[in-house]
Amino acid sequence: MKTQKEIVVGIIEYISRNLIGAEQVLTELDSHIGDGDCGIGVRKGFEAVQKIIPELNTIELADIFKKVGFTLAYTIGGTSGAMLGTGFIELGKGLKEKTEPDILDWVFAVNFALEGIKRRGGNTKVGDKTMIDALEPAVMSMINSVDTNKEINPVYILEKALTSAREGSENTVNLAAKKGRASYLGERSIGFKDPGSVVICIILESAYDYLKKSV
Amino acid sequence: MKTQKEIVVGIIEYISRNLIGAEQVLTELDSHIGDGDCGIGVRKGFEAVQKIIPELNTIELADIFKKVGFTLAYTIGGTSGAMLGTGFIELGKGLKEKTEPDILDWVFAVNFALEGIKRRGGNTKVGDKTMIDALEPAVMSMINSVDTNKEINPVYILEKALTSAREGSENTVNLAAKKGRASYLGERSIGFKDPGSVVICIILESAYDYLKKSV
Amino acid sequence: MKKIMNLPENFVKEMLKGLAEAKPDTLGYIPEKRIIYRKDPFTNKVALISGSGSGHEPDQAFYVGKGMLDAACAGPIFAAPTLDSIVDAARLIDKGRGVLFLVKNYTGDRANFEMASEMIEFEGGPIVETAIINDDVAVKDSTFTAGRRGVAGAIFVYKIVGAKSEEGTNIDELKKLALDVNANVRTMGYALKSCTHPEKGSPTFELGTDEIELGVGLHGEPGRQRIKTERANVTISRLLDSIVSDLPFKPGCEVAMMINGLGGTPVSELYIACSIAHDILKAYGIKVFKSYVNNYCTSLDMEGCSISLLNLNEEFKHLLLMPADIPIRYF
Amino acid sequence: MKKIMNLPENFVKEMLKGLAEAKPDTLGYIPEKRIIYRKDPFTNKVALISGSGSGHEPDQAFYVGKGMLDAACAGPIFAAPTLDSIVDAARLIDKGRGVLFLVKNYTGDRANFEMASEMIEFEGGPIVETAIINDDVAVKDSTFTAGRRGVAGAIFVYKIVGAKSEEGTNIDELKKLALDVNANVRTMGYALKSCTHPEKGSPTFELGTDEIELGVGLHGEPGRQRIKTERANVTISRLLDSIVSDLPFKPGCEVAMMINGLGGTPVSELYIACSIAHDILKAYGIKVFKSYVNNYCTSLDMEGCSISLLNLNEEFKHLLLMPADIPIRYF
Ligand SMILES: Nc1ncnc2c1ncn2[C@@H]1O[C@H](COP(=O)(O)OP(=O)(O)O)[C@@H](O)[C@H]1O
Ligand SMILES: Nc1ncnc2c1ncn2[C@@H]1O[C@H](COP(=O)(O)OP(=O)(O)O)[C@@H](O)[C@H]1O
Ligand SMILES: [Mg+2]
Ligand SMILES: [Mg+2]
Ligand SMILES: [Mg+2]
Ligand SMILES: [Mg+2]
Repeated sequence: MKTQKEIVVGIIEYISRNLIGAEQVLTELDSHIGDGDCGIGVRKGFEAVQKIIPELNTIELADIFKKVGFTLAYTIGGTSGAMLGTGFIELGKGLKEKTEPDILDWVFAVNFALEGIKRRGGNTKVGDKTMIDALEPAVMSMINSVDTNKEINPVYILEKALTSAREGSENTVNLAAKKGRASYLGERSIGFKDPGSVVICIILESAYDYLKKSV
Repeated sequence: MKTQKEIVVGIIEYISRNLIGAEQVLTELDSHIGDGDCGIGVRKGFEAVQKIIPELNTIELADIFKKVGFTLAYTIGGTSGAMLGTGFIELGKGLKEKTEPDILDWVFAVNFALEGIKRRGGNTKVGDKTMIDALEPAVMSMINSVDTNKEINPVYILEKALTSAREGSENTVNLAAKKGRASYLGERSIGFKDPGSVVICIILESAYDYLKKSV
Repeated sequence: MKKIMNLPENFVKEMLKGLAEAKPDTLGYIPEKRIIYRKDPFTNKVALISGSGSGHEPDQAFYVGKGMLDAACAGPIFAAPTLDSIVDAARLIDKGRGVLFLVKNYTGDRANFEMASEMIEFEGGPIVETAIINDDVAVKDSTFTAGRRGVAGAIFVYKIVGAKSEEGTNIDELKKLALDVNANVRTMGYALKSCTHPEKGSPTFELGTDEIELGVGLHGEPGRQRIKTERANVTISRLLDSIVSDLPFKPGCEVAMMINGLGGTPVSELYIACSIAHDILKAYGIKVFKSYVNNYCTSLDMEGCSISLLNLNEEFKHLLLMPADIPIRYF
Repeated sequence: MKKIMNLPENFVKEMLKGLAEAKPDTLGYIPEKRIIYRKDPFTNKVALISGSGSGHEPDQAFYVGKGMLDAACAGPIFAAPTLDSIVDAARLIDKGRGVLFLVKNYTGDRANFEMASEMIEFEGGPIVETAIINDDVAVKDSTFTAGRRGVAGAIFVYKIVGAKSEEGTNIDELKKLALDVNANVRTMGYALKSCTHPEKGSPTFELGTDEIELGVGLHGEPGRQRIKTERANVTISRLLDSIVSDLPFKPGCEVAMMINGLGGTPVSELYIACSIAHDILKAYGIKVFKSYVNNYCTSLDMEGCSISLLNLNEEFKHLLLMPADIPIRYF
């Protein structure tokens, strides 16, 4: 059986491959309500992550996330560079020094990442038409799974979280943006899906796919 | 019988009235191949001349022309201000101190004015599509009248000169401008009559009309 | 789209190279990080860094020099600079007295500067403080909740804080001064024609031949209102009314006025705006201490202008008049 | 046509009013004669006057100040100043050392300055000399016989002769110096988009969306050639080839380079041109002593740029670096 570190690096490889493949989709979404660079930036960021995969295998679990986060923030630029970078770094911080976190530790860390991004975005809220519209429902679903349902199977937890994220992402279509560059379009941003929310869905989907295969 | 000074002032009054009346014609011609200000400028200039008519009656013959010339140059601006101003000033200079010039003196002075304008324009030549295309044939005709034909009747001399000026002015239609603002249009200036050449025709016509009536 | 450029993706790199080559003695340039910095070995001074997306030139790489900024981080066109650019610039330019970030209020810019600060703190780098600039009154009545945008008023912040920093003032006082300038400056602009992003190739927004956009943003964001063209008298009045009532600027007060071209408007028209603004301010009883009329903070080739008023005190006046040895100049 | 203006016929008057109001301490303004002049009581100095049609701002009223011009006569847009404006300016500004007219080579400008000189001489006014500037290499092969036009190279003439005049140099030497600068400067430009005369209301010429005009004139006069758009690398090469081969500028020589915006082009693009020009001149073995990149001599809102090279000697270098206290500046 794989160690948690091996699984995490495997998930990061999946995420990288899938987000690089999504360049065109993201860029097209960002051209409607942003400046059309979301796909380019994300691709550049995860190409840089692919290059450090060997190094990731040699460091501590929490540092893997921090390292990925800084790499993204160094290479993407713009808003998504800061947001995704912050997310990974805070996730690393949220794991504290734990080398074998349990499911509650993981959900705590993911929630810590969510709070970090919201803070970084200037107190982003659900309904602002950003990646938070996908991420917050997903994290709420995870909390609900472990808290109320006492669910401990990560594949199930992720599957439900992914469903919530996708719903949240779809909902952004009907929203007028209140944060980020799309907010300058005001009402004219209605009718288009937020690209950052799609990034979140792809990240969760990649994690789910990988886990389903490996456990 | 009128003195030469009285006749000159009378002619200047005629010229002023007729050129002020030609504002629209001149402006329209200048809009085709220039910047459309020729009529405005010329009107302003001769309105100023009308104001100094009383003063003109009190000064020497040569100074009348100089005074008119400076007034034009002060008020018209642009190229025609300098050219017409120069023409009148040089005419005054060409009369030297003569108070009762004979017909040869007059033709000498008009030729002096022609040379002054050509010099001022940067050695303007016939064919450059400027007022010189009307003025030079007119002056040549005058020289020819007094020189070869020994004609001494100023009305006859002016009538022939006016015919030459009108022919020259008509000819500018088929020319590409080589001097002045219209030259920047190059070949595109072909097909339009030069406004400055029309000014020359109106000046000669006014002199002819006045003389015919008064002698 | 026609522009003086080679490949659109090299727009920013080639522009900064041109700047560095125009001022080889005074400016350093790190192409991979898009950093322009002061090369002279200044000491005993807090370092000032600004950064944002490119496309607002001369803001801000062209304000790097003694008496103004010490380094500038340029992002891609209209996109925040990357984290590493900011971190490297801070490390490079710090002289032991700390680094003050002067940041215009945009999500991406704030987020990247914030991360850079955390990262520098985490790694035990220089002391870092940040002052956020948000002078655009156009955003007030909108539903946007990213807050007021930072626009041309930022240049007054750079100038005043830059002059003060040369006196050896400490970082906390400089930050206070920056926020004080920001609190006293208000800006509003209008566009006659949209800008065209070189990589996009088509105008960011479309204005009819008889329309203007009031309160437009520096990236072509929509403004308060789209109206029919009118005499400049009327439009400049609208801008000044919004500005004056916002602070508010009171009769008898003294201001510095900036008439800022948005990139595609010639100085002749900016001076017409200047003439009109002088008349209007006189009617308000507001005294213009000094007028700044030029392209200070642009939006690529956008046509139009913004007006900024800075409510003055004696210190602001003194610092505005200090020399600034910046690369954007005539002689 | 959209412009920041009120009535088109008041364009020049309001612009000059704005200038005078922006610099009330240093500039005088005579509205009826469209004269801008230095108000400080300078002495023992030949006075320098330039003048031409308006629409080329900051040329030339915006160059009036210690170290550059002493007065400027503005004509209507694209039309020579009137005789009385020139005569009055000369009388007003003369300090007993004479007045040097610096005139760009256009029929109307030359004629009016020439008449003014004659008139002043006739009336026993100040000593007057004139230096004609004709730096535009584009006109060489054309059929126009008014001769080469005077364009942005004029600004180098004002700057160098202006600095020298502050040393108390006499009028003959200053005229010689002006002609010497003129003999060593060459300029060529290109347009991406025509200008629009405010009183005319429509573009002076029409360029296709994929066309540029090489060697365009400052009033929108046709240039050498209309060609398809291409990378700036190629176009800047064309300009520099024409310029370098014309003087000719020899390998090893040292130049001042001016990248001059034509009014509607943002500085970012001008600095891209600067970067390209540096590379090309390096290949020629020509050393750039100093780069001047900005809007120096424009054509209303025309898009495009011109490049001027000035072949330097030690005196030119020294005088270029002297300060000039002119109203067009940033701080
Ligand atoms: N305040 C914010 N909080 C969280 N995410 C945000 C915020 N503002 C924007 N985003 C996300 O950033 C995405 C755009 O990223 P990117 O294209 O890099 O931004 P930009 O080009 O505007 O700098 C948006 O789709 C949105 O999901
Ligand atoms: N070099 C020249 N010599 C003589 N006349 C000239 C010359 N250049 C232009 N003109 C005359 O000037 C007239 C235009 O006058 P005006 O409209 O005042 O000029 P602009 O507006 O170009 O300054 C032309 O019609 C032409 O006859
Ligand atoms: Mg984007
Ligand atoms: Mg005309
Ligand atoms: Mg972006
Ligand atoms: Mg004219």
